[in-house]
Amino acid sequence: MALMRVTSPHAHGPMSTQRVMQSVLLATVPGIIVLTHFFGFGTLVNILWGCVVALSCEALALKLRGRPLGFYLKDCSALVTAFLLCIALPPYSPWWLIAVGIASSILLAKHFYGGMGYNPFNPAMVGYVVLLISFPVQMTAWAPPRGVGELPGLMEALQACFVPATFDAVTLATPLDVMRQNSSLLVEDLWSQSPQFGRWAGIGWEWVNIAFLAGGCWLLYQRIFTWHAPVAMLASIALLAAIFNDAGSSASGGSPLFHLLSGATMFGAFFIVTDPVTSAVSLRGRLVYGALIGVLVYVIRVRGNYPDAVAFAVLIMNFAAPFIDHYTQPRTYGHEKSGGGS
Amino acid sequence: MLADYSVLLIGAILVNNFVLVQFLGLCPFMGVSNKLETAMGMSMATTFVLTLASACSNLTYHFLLLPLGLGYLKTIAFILVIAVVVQFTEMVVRKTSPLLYRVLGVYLPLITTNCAVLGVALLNINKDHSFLQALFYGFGAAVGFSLVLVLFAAMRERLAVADVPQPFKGAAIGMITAGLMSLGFMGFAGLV
Amino acid sequence: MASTSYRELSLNGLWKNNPAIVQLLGLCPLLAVTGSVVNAIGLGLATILVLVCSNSAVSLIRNIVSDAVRLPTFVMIIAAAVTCIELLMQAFAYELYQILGIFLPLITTNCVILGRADGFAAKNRLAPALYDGLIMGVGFALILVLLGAMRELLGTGALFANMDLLFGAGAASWEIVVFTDYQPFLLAVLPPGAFIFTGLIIVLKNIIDDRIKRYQDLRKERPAKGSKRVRVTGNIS
Amino acid sequence: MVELLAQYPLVAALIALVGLAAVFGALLGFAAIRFRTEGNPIVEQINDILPQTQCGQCGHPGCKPYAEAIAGGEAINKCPPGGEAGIQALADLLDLEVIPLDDEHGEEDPRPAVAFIREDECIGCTKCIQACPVDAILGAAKQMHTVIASECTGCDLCVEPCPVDCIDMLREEESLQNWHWHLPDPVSRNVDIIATDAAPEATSRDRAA
Amino acid sequence: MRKVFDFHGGIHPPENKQQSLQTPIVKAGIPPLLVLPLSQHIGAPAVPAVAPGDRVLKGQLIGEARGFVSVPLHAPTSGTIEAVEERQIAHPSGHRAPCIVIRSDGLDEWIECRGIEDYTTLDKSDLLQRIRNAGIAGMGGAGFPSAVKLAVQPEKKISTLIINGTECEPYITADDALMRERAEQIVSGAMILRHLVEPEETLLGVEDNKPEAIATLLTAAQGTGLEVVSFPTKYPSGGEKQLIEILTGKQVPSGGLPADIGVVCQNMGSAAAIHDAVVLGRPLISRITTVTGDAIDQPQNFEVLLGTSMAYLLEKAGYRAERNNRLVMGGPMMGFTVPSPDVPVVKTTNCILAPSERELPTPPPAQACIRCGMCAEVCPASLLPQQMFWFAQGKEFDKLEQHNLFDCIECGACSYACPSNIPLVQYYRASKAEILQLRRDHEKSEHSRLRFEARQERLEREEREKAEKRAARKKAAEAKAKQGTANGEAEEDPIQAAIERAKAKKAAQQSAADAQGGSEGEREKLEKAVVSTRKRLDTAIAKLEQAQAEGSDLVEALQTGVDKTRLKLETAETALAALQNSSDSTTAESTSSTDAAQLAIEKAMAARAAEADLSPAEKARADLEKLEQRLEKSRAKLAQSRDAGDEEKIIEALEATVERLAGKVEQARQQLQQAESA
Amino acid sequence: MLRQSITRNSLLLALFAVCTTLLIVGTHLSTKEDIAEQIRRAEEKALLQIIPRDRHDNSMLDDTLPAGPESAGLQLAEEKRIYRARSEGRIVAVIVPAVAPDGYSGAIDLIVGINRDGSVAGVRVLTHKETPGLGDKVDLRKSDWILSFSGRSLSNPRPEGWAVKKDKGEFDQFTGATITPRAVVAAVRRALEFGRDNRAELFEISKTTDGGDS
Ligand SMILES: Cc1cc2nc3c(=O)[nH]c(=O)nc-3n(C[C@H](O)[C@H](O)[C@H](O)COP(=O)(O)O)c2cc1C
Ligand SMILES: Cc1cc2nc3c(=O)[nH]c(=O)nc-3n(C[C@H](O)[C@H](O)[C@H](O)COP(=O)(O)O)c2cc1C
Ligand SMILES: Cc1cc2nc3c(=O)[nH]c(=O)nc-3n(C[C@H](O)[C@H](O)[C@H](O)COP(=O)(O)O)c2cc1C
Ligand SMILES: Cc1cc2nc3c(=O)[nH]c(=O)nc-3n(C[C@H](O)[C@H](O)[C@H](O)CO)c2cc1C
Ligand code: SF4
Ligand code: SF4
Ligand code: SF4
Ligand code: SF4
Ligand code: FES
Repeated sequence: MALMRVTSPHAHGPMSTQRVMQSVLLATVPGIIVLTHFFGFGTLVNILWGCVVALSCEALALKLRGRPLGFYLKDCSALVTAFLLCIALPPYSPWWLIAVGIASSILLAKHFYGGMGYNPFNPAMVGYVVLLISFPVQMTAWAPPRGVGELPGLMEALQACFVPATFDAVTLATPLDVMRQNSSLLVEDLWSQSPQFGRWAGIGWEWVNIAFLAGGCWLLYQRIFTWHAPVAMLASIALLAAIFNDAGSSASGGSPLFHLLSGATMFGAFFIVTDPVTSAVSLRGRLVYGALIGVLVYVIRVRGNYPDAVAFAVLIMNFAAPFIDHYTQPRTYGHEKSGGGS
Repeated sequence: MLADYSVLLIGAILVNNFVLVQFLGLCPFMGVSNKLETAMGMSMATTFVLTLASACSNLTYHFLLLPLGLGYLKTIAFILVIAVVVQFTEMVVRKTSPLLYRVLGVYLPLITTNCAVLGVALLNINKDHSFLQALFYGFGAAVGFSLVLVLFAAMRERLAVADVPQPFKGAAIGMITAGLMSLGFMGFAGLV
Repeated sequence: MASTSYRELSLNGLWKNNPAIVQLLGLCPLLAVTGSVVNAIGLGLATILVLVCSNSAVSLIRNIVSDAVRLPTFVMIIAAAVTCIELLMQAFAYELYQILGIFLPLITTNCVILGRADGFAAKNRLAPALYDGLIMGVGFALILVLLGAMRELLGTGALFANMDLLFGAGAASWEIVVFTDYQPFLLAVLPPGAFIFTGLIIVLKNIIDDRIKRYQDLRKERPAKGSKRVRVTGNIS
Repeated sequence: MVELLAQYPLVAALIALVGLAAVFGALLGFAAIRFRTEGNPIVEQINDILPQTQCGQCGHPGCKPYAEAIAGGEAINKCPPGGEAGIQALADLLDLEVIPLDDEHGEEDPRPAVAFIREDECIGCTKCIQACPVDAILGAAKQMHTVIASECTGCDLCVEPCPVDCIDMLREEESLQNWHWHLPDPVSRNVDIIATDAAPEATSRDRAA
Repeated sequence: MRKVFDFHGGIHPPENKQQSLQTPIVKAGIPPLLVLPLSQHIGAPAVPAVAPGDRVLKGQLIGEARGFVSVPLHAPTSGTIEAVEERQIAHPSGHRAPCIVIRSDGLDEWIECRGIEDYTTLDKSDLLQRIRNAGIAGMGGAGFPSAVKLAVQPEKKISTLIINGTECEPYITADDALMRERAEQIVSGAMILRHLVEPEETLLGVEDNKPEAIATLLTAAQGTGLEVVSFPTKYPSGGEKQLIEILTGKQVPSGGLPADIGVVCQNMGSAAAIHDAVVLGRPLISRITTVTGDAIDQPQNFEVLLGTSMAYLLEKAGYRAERNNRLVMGGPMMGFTVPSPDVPVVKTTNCILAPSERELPTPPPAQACIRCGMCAEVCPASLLPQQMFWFAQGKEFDKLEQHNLFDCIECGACSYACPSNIPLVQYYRASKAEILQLRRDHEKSEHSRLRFEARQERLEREEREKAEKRAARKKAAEAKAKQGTANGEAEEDPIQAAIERAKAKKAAQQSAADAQGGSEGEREKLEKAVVSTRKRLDTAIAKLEQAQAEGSDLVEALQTGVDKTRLKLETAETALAALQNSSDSTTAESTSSTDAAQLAIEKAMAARAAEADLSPAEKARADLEKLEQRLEKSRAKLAQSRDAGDEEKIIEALEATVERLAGKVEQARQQLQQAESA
Repeated sequence: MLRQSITRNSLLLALFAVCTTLLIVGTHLSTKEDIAEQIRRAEEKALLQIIPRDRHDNSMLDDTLPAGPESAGLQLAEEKRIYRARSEGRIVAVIVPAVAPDGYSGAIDLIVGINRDGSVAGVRVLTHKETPGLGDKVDLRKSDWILSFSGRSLSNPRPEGWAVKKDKGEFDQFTGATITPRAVVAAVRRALEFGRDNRAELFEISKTTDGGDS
């Protein structure tokens, strides 16, 4: 056997991109289980169908670009995108909604830019926002959680997805929606008036968030990402909520706990904001990036039109990430001060 | 009072961002965003000229055209005012600070055909802004323009080394990126 | 420049050097008013008119103006043309005038117009200048209409709605509903859609160009490499 | 006064616009004289990027003239010795898009060349001296000529005029002294997976080089 | 316990050190042949001080240092110099380099060495000179001449002397073994170093994964004032800059030297070698080298004579070539692969790693960077490797420098951590080299610009002067015309000579070209030659006519040129025709369409007929002989002009000729071989 | 030289200014009437949709009453006008501006036509910022939901019925959007109440001559 001639280093660590992606997939499992428990099989069906579409889109794009399919498909990044987008979609979404969303994610946001690693915007969130502004009716139709409404069964979930015309969705405003719409009530009244509120936030929502928090912590432990971005985001949301919360009227936007445990906060903090490709790269940059996302989330939730602002906040900050990178270069060994920027 | 002005500012910078939502000043936005450095220069130059032109055109309208009943001459009058402001700025900068001129000089002439400048002047009239409001609105518009221009330039620098498919390279992916940015900016709807 | 053929001019304006998708000029109206075909046609026509007028005028006066006042003069001519058209539109198509809003006066700063005035009309005789204005305007308007059609179709499922705004009451029935029972894809008519679809049109053009180029490469042989060399040191005797 | 004017729209408009225009024109005329700029500093910056091989492949007699032409709007892809890197640098400087090298003007040769005169064949006609743009050839009439390797830009302008064809362009060979690592190669041309240096072709190329 | 600091980043690869620590250091013995590269370190190569055939003793100087940053070379054992020639050396490029080859006589006969008992009595510069003369180059990595590093400028007060015993790379245990077994030597060497640089403190830094070594060092260092410091294991804490940060908390300024912050750092091995050099008077002729990896049966540490071939060592340790996928000199993180086991051990060879495929698998294809930041997390220089990678891919050199590419120590931690398997370090190495090349190019282009401008100016001036002169001459001519005298020309001879010379030369070349024919490629070449020569002939004739018309004084030269070109054309055509004829007569007929060619074919046919009965091998041999003659001649010429002390340019040019001819000879030789084997 | 340049350039520019001004003023003068007419017509258009020409014979634009923030129930933020439609001098209907401040994304500007008998002549949304695809269906261009008010009055349906179906009222809501229609319904009801409360002023009904039309 001829001796190989390669550059150092010759040893390689245990990490691989595929493993990173698989870990992320694994870490969503607790969240998905809790979602399924509270909202029925809708999300599961979403995810299954989403994965099929995602892999097809990815394969199509690769084919068109003349790339080897196997090599790229096995990195699992399309699956991650599909999982994350489908978790964010309302359960019992019709199949075409999911297909359009995934196509926007994989084709528009990812492969137009050259595929994995090159996309400046978070594909899942692009898909989500495209759907949200294009099909607001379907996108605001959240099912009521277990204990508030009836849960459809698995067959009904499949029916909702693939023959949507025959499915009569029961929908209910999400707690964030309710909070957003009512600015004249006392928070306590709101709580007692609306069935969807639970102990700290919405029924079901609080547990979903806690499950995603757990998954995220596991990823942190696995060193898939660093704590900087998620912690900065959660901290800034909590801080703003604490400052503006006067414990009285719902106009003040709800308590820190309410914000931390509703909507997509935890899911966003640990699975979306941490998307390495589209976030800032340096640690300092990630702090800034996460914190600004937190600020935007809070501001848009409380003052804007969109009750759950994570997707928009993430897109806006994706946009700013290269700029942040430019100014948050770490101080290199042996340099006086950070050498960033010009 | 103060709140009014800050609403005006935030409205112009984020919610109704001139570039991404109102579609004004797109040519320089696409044309001068290949490098962060040049984008910075363009931003500074535009901010200065836009604010000044907004105020000056407002004065011209209210103290020259309106009293004379010449509202319909606003387009041509404003374009003259803008050209004068640009030229004047260039002269002043060149005279007083050669250093600044080196940074801004090349961008100043480009601003005359930036429709954001004329757009601001016209919008001021549509919205019946007072002089102060016009000043703030112009400044807000300029900051909004600068913000997205600079962020966009930083992003394009990154795109330049991305593996973008051949037909998408250059302007096409720039446009699509601007579209996705505008998608994000839709999130600001309703803030003010 | 005088030798530029009309064929060349047409090709340039319509395709090779299309103001909207190649030179990327006049983007603001392109994106802003293409929510529907009728808006696009309205602004397209206005732009063509202004281009023709300004190019002709500039070509006529090209020998009179000095360099120092060249640009201001051109700008004034353009602004005058725009104002006139604005007034006419106000008088005869008021609703469209309202829909186009500030983008009508903003034709003044449409870089295409100043660009053609300065780059072409100022150097050419009346006829080519006029033709250039026309063809550039048409090239621009075609893209406007194409984009308008794409966005209207995807965003509403129909085409040519509200044509009466421009062509009188008789045109109200021109609307073609392409998809009945269509779930409107709102992205297309919202601002992000404008950018994305413009990007896609550019992509389309790139792909077609690429095809054409490959086809041409097959047919004609390349000029010899290094054929354009000159001797730095002059002729050696 | 104002009211009066407002009665006569034509007069009012004329006064307003002509007034504006006159002021404007005066300002511009003033500026035209007062702030006339001489020279074009960008030419120097462009010239600084050009490789100064002075080979004329761009179609201009030397790099400086090409620099002037670029400043005047000529395409930036005509200098083969500068190659892709040169075009990139020019595009950066001028904020233009990077375009591929126009191969009508020649191809980029990554390895620099140096002219070498086979001296026993040289008849001393001095043609090459006249041809050399940087005076890198030594010799007097009817004597053997030689190239100062360190001064030679590799433009190969001297090769053609030589009547006895005794000038060779020698490519610099890779050696221990000038060897360095290359960027990893794509594994194969038709699929661009990002490269690893373990690709068989890459290694064989390294060995061959 | 002394406070130790931490540095940013770092990784914990599996250590794999115990394998080679099972046995004590073994003497590798004397191999029959020793190959000593003249360049073993950064800095100028040594100059051979011996000639083939000389007998040398162990420790005898065989290569002299040339320049300040250079070290001498000594014979590792006694024997005879077999050659001074290019050999394969341990270098990532796989290029060959000049080496001194010694055939050992097995006697291992020492030259007389004189150590000094009390070095404190010695002048410091003497002491340094001794270290320099002993040929000591740093044994920890770069192989920087120790004496240079120790010759600290007086204005830089050294506060800390660090002896680097970190050995943070996996697998390597050379320093560990040295510390376990020869702690006294190290301590003694460290004391010499301390005496030399007079620091406030002297620290022996060792990672805490070598408890035994620490213990022995502690005992040895007792009462000497040397401080043994252990610190947590982490790669690359052995990097000079990192170690300095660990031990002192200070950072070496970017672009600066450790001495700038009052630190000098030497490797343990270097310290031991300095002890040998000063106390025993022995030059650096051997070192400890770890031989390890899965393809080795008995991994262990050897004390090796420099110049020993790796194959010899591997053999000693039980090498399983079939299991081995690559051979690394150095560790798995920083080491480089060598092209074959036949390269020699040098002063910096601390390890020979022969891993199996399972142990260090072939790197899989790289995936796209996902900006995960794992590389940045582990980078000891706090760089942003992913950004640098993007810029390196895009060849954005300005940005690379802005991102401090040149502060990268190429430790490989980033590549190790990268989940996408991107060979990051290679990108940095290539980019660094390219940036340096660009800088040089730019300097050169500046220079060319100045020369070009100067020339333009000169030409203009000359033009002016000429114009003036012409005016003057006109006047003079008018005056002369009255006198009515004429001049004959006389200067014919030199050109004539040149023509003769060239003709002879051409003939020789011609025959060579003839003989080379045969292959398809050759034919193409010939065809091209014919076309181009014909073109040249045309232009030459045109030029000649022009010159004649103008009455230029170059007519004669041009005439010879035309003649020569015509001759060339003829010969080329002949050759081509012959070739075509011999290889494929049908094509020959169809292709040779022009009259001239037709004519030439006929002419050449005869010549060919004569040659045709020569076998290819014979032809090749004849060819080779001719070439060898030519080579001989130009060698002679070169020597002659060297003796004559000709201008350097000319010598260079001649050298190039010789080289070229040598190449050709080589080629011809190969052809001959081929022909013979065929 | 300096002076010459200045005068020459300014003269030239002035010349062009004169020419262009002439052109513009010419166009302006010749289109002036048309434009004024167009503007009026455009302003009238919305009004005419509610109260078509055949129901009245006056110019509604010229027959107005002021309304503003002080007008109870209309919730106006600024000064607006109430238009009156007369047939043979008698006011047959009024068009009242109203604002629904509690739309999903801010205030919705409406005009509500009220017939003399207190029933709704028609409602139109002038401006709104509701979410496209959801709340924007109050716009006649998107759906004709807004026409469902025509003919209703405070007694038809009964006061409990003046709400969206979800709140057990009679008016449809849109799928996925309740807030917008809720706000519009409330605003229309308030406008009707305003019309009832100010009937006298709006319809110029003096207490005494309150004749046969009640
Ligand atoms: C080009 C070069 C020049 C150096 N010059 C000096 C010097 O003048 N003085 C000095 O003490 N060390 C000098 N050094 C040595 C370095 O500081 C360092 O000790 C040496 O490179 C070994 O470090 P390493 O094995 O970590 O790479 C030089 C090194 C290099 C590569
Ligand atoms: C990444 C890296 C790791 C290194 N590891 C060690 C080491 O473990 N032991 C060591 O002695 N030198 C190591 N070096 C070399 C040192 O930086 C430094 O050159 C050496 O200690 C200087 O001593 P010398 O001049 O005696 O070789 C390493 C260098 C680098 C860049
Ligand atoms: C992005 C977004 C936009 C919305 N836009 C509107 C809107 O324009 N009008 C509206 O009435 N409700 C809007 N909603 C409110 C929700 O759809 C809310 O749940 C709904 O009004 C409740 O109605 P339902 O009871 O019919 O489900 C929006 C919600 C979201 C998340
Ligand atoms: C921690 C982590 C978070 C991720 N988050 C996202 C995400 O929010 N959206 C997404 O499309 N992909 C996500 N991915 C997957 C991957 O980065 C994504 O497909 C790339 O953006 C595609 O280029 C994530 C991957 C990791 C490792
Ligand atoms: S082609 Fe030759 S002459 Fe022209 S710019 Fe390049 S190096 Fe200079
Ligand atoms: S041109 Fe050729 S023959 Fe003449 S001097 Fe130069 S090398 Fe010698
Ligand atoms: S470790 Fe590899 S994949 Fe991750 S950021 Fe660094 S280079 Fe990119
Ligand atoms: S090789 Fe360079 S960039 Fe990579 S970790 Fe080491 S110092 Fe950092
Ligand atoms: S059209 Fe060019 S800037 Fe708007």
